[in-house]
Amino acid sequence: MIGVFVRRWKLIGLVALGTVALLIFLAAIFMASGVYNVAASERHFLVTNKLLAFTLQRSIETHSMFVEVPKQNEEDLVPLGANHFSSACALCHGSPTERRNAVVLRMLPTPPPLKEAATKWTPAQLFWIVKHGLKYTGMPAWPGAQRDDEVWAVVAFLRRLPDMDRAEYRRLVRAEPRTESEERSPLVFEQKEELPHFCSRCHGTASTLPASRRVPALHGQSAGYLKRALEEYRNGTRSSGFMEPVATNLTAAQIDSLSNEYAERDPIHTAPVPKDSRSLKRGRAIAEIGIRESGIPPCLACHSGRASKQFPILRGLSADYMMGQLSLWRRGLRDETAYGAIMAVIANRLNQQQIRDVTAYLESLQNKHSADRPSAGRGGE
Amino acid sequence: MVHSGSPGQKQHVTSIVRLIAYLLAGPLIWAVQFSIVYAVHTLACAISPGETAIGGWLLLFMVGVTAASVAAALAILLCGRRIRRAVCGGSNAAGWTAYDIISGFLIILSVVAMSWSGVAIGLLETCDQTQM
Amino acid sequence: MSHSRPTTPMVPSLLGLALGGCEGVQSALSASGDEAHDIRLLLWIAGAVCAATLVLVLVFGILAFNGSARVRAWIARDQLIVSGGLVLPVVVLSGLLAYALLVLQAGAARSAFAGEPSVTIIGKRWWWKVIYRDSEGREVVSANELRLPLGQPISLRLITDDVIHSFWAPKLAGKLDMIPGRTNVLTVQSNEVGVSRGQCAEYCGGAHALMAFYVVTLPEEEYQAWLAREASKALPPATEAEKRGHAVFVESGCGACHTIRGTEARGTIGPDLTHVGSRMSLAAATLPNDANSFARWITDNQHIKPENLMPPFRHFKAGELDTLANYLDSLK
Amino acid sequence: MTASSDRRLPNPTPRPDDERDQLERIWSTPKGWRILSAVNNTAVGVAYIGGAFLFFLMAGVLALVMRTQLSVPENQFLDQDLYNQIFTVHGTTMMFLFAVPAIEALGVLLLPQMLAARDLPFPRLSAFAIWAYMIGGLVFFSTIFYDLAPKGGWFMYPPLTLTEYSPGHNADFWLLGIGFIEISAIAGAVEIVVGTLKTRPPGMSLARMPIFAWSMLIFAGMIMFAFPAVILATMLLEIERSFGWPFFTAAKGGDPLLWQHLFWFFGHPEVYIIFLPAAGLVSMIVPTMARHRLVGYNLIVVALIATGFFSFGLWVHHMFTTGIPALSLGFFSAASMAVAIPSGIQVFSWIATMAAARERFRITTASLFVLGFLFIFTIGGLTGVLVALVPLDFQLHDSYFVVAHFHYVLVGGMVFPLFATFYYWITMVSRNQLSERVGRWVFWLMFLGFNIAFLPMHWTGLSGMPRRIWTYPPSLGWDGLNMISTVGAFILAAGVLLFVVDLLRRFRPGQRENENPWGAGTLEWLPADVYSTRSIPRVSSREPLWDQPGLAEDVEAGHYYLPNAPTGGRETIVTSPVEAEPEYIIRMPGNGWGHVWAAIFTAACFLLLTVKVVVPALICALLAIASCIAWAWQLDHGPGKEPVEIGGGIKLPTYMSGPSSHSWWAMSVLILVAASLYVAFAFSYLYLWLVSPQVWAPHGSPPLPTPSWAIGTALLLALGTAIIVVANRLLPAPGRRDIRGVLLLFLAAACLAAAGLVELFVHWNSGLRPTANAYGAMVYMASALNLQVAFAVLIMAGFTVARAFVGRVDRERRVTFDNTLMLFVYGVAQTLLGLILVHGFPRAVG
Repeated sequence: MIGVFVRRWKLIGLVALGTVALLIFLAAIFMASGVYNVAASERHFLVTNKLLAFTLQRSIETHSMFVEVPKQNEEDLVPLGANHFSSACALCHGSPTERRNAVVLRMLPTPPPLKEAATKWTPAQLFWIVKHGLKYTGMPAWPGAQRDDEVWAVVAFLRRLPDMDRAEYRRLVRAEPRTESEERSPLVFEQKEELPHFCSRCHGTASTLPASRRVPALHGQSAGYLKRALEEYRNGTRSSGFMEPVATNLTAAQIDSLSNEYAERDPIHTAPVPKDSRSLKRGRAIAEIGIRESGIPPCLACHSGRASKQFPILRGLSADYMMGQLSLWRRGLRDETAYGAIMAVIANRLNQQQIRDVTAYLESLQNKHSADRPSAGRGGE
Repeated sequence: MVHSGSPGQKQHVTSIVRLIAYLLAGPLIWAVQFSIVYAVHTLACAISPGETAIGGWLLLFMVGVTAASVAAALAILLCGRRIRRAVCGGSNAAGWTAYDIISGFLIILSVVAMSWSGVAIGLLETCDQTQM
Repeated sequence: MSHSRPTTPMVPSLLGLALGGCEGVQSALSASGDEAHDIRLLLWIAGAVCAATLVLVLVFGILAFNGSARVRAWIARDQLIVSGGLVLPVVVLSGLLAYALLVLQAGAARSAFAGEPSVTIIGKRWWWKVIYRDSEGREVVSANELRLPLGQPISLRLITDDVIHSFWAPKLAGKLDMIPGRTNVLTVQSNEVGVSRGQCAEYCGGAHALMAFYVVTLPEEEYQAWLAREASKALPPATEAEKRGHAVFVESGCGACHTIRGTEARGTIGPDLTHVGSRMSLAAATLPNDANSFARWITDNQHIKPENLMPPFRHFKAGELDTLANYLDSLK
Repeated sequence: MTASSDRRLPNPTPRPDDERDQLERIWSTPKGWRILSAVNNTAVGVAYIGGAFLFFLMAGVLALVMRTQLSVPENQFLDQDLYNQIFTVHGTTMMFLFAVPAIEALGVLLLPQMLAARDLPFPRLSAFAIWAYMIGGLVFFSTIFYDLAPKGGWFMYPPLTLTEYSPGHNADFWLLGIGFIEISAIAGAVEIVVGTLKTRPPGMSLARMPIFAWSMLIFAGMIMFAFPAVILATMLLEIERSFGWPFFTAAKGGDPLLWQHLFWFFGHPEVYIIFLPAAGLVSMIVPTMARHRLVGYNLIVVALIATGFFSFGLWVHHMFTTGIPALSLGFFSAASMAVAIPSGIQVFSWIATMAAARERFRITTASLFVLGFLFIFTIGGLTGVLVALVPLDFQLHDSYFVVAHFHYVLVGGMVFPLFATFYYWITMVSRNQLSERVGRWVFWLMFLGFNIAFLPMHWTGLSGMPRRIWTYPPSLGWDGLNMISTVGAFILAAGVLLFVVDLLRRFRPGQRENENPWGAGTLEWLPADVYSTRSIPRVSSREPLWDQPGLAEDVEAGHYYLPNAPTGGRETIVTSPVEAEPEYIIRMPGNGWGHVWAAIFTAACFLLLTVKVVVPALICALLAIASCIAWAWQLDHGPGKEPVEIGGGIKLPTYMSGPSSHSWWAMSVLILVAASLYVAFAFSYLYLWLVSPQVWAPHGSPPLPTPSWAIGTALLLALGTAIIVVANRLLPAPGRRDIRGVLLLFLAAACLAAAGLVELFVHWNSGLRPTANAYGAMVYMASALNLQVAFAVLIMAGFTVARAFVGRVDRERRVTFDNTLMLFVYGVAQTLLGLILVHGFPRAVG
């Protein structure tokens, strides 16, 4: 048997080559003829379906092998993921409170309901899908470049989803519409006293804390800074998969009024969290006098609210939020803007310990309006 | 150390060690003098900088060590061949061998080097910390 | 590699002219200080001795190669080696060594005469913090420039804040290192009114090449007047524009790192700016001192002196940067 | 051969025909890729010198890049960071990857030929060092291409090189690069000391050794005492970078100057380590070109020894501006003067030899390079005198004057002699000579280029230009001088390029046709093949080829010693160290792979550690040890054969243990290296105490553990020593298998290791931590060094046990046992010294 192959190798080779050439030729004819129907109304053949599903499965499995799952507090990520999900994903994938839109159901492939996604995929795989999206399916990649921290929030939510009932989901996304207008267009607000419900779902209201410790409370924040931040999100110089889509369609006037609205509010008073007092002491030193040997200036020199309105006020901000932002700077993701470039240099001089200390201290300060705070750094341990 | 091999081998080792000691007598004395003078001076100045009393004793000590070393080196130079016969054994009683020449000139060079460090001792303040 | 990046400017020739024929402004050969004088004399004498030795060797070399048979036979002896290679060097080197040690000892004697250090210079990456102690014992903080009274021995206390630096003003004296954990004292005496230049001589990483300074020697009265002015608080902003500049300074958080005495700016990370406008240069003798340089430094310092600690400030609106730069320039 | 019979040759009768074939077969170089397994000095020596020369070219290109940047003020050709990396890599490569290896390569290549030995005594050790150096060196150099190159200068002063100011791996790559050169330098020192002292031809007493052999012997001796200081320094720096033990941090009782002391205690002798062998080469070439014996041979030996010695007394002259007491400066200035005299002696010796020339001193390219060397080196030496004058150094130090000075010393003192060597000895390895016509061009381009480049730098420095700056302002009087220097650098490079072209054109590996083209008098010009000379001559003068007529023919005809291969393998004659009387036949290992793998895994281990990939690095370390064991397993042949006849009625044993054996000598050299490392450590310990006594126990640190612990540890060491005495008695008679003795040896080794561990344990329990302050770091470092020796002893003991299991250790075949025993005894001594230092000293001064 083998002998035949050996004797006839030239002939066999020619035949094989000829066959390949013929197949390529036929394929070319087929494509050029336009016979193939690309209509979404036409379902795939069963075999095509299976092949596509297999390829997709394998691709996700292979590529997610190198994803490292970070250790973090998932509890705190779930609300954040939920809110993004409800505004960006639920339309196609449905949610505990909404069914998939009829239009969506006519997509090919149809976006799957995600109720059981977490049982089908590992966290690393979910992360990879959410971050990179899927070709030819309509599943988009994550809008905020390299904001893996945000992607993990969505993953945390998806992992919770299988056990989530309607009530819990509703609670997470704070789906208690206050006015009709907000229902219609979440960003339009008519009464001056009320902040838009859409923003407060994540950033908290006058009486409630932000949905997650990774989200900054905006009440009492400097208007100049808020305006700049929204503009940066809008023009893509500050990256976030959560904020960029929201900011894209804001008009200049909306940005102005939003910023001013928040700036005029009283800050939320948080219940003091028990903290390591030594850490707070170290943090206080950094915030108030800096570390001269390492070239770290005191944070409050710029961030107390007394300097330029373009600098954010850090008092009372959640430590997790600040640590997250500092890590973005250290990863080189926030130095695109002129302001970001200033902080980038300083963030790189801080070590992990110092970051923990100083953010804890800054959080422990109660933010009041900058106007009635004559000197930096008094108050609340 | 236990060893097999030929019975004379231990002598071979000691003979080269002795020869090296003879050849290097001068530089070895220099090394000892240099180490002592430098170490003692550094130590004394670190312990009590600016102490003039110590300075006097220190000066005396360093001059003494240097002078003694020079004297020792010269002594070896003067009775070099006799010492070589004593230390290295060996024949060649008559005439200078290459080893004698090498050893002798090395002693001369060492004496020069030691004298120069004596010049430094004579010309400079002992524990002056500042530059110029 | 040389694409459109802004060129690193140095002190321009204009300032060079002001310095009076700038060649030699950093040269050990044009000494103006006591120690530099002594060393230059030592250099000329030792150099001449060495040159003579070189000529001697060359002559012997040529004779060995080209001389007559008699001369060559005379050279080819052990005696030549002993006299040329042993006796001659011992004689010559003994003389040079003694002379050099005497010069060293003379310097030590001078420094004993100078008394307690009245100026502290702290090496930083990559600039110099200079602290004067005036006659009443007050500390006057300045940077990147050393002012000296004419003809007086002054002891400089040399320390460092980070890595090893070396203080070298060639026209004044030899160099002396600044080493963590140690304090070195250098005594200098300048005998000529005028300006000279010095530079860090020990490699200190990154922008080592851009860590220079000026030494200004003034007659005694002028020096005292200058010191009194330097000790005073900053001039308050006079014009409307300067006031706006000051406001921009405060708003931008500059005070976190810089001090302007008399204002709320009390930072100690960067150089003291109280009288920055009156110095010879900016950024440790890297830029000329004018409003334009201030503006360039504030926005583009990472290109002018890479790796320095100051963040780039490029967010200013039209006009803001100019008012800030003019304000700083007005701090005479 | 009529003339020879009346001179009573050892083997006067004609030799059998097949002997030469047998020699050729035994010594043949493997073909194809298997050449990597070759160990013969002619094969690996060429690779060694080729590798070193490659690094010279690459570092030279970096120099051109730097000169281009500096040609005009405010140039933007390079940026700051790249320039800093380039000057660091240039210096490091030239010093560590070119100069020292090139000298060692010449030693490996030329020494056996000059001594008419078949090979150096440890061929695989040389090959191991070469491969480790090549791999490590290439990886180190390549870091410049991906922004990972160190940028702390070749001297790497902390604190600039501590993690705080040099984050990232860049600085670690410097430590890696130097780690390899440390390994290969120590290996080379072992090889060369034993080679020159033990494998000289019969009759070549010390006083008849060629000057190059003298200079290599002193070179190796200097390495033994200089390198340990830098080995310790790099260990301390890497440990501080990785684990934060504060040896150099002033705030915690360390001192940045400790690094400078250790580094320059190595770094200054290093200059002479490079220069002395080069001067030795010159002392070989000059007599040949003069056709006259070296005038003042003894004085040259004096000069070499004196230089080698005094060079250890000048390290502080690199630290004149650090502000140490003036009198200290005076001492070192005096010693710096003293080291100048020997150079004068050598210069006048060469001049005298030239004058003594029969007819006239011959001008060949080689002699041109020698003359160029004389001129340049004399200038370098004289400017060295200027730099050694303390007040002058205050101005000159770290300025371009110093750059000029040491290039005059190093390029003049080492590169020019090296090129002379290339032209003079090329026929040792190539069938063709280099072109003399092109050679003139090469010389004049290099000579003029060099002086144009570096002479102006004296003025540049005096005009105030500091070293290591990547840019400078215009109109300080430096512009024109720098431009001239750059032009000169390119002229110099053109000369080197021309040489490379000529080398590529003319180099044909193989043996020369004209055996002695220059009419030289030393043994390397005897007819030779892969096995070196056919027979090993008895010499009776310093220039045997001039003084013993017919020597070449008799050697080639096999009339002298060992014309054949009586043991059937590679071998050479071992002679006594002073008078060079034959003692025994050393049987040397042939080609193999064990050392190659050991080199590869050692390199891989260091590399992985550098980038902090720990587990694979440890695996590589284990594989490296395994490869070493596999390689060592084939050694220690045992007595096996009867004494063999080498001619002249001399019968020599083919196996030797004890103080005559080459392995005993090698082990002694290694122990001296370890001892000087520990002395350097003791110096560091005392030095840091002197600087910061306030952190020492009992005042600044937890009190010392009670003395009973130290006494207990000492008793443990005594127990180990007692055990080993018994072990020695229990070795079986030849031919019998008894492992009781070696098991006791292992037990003794375990005692040594346990003593080290106990030390660690008690200090940890007392609350002392190595990161707390410099004292803690030093205490733990003492244990680390002791455990390092204990670890080596344990591995060697395990190896001995394994060999005893298969019956390869007994009362006669005992080299493995003896080596372990020697290192054990040393380990006990070192640990005891450590106990005195750590437990005794603080009590004595506290």
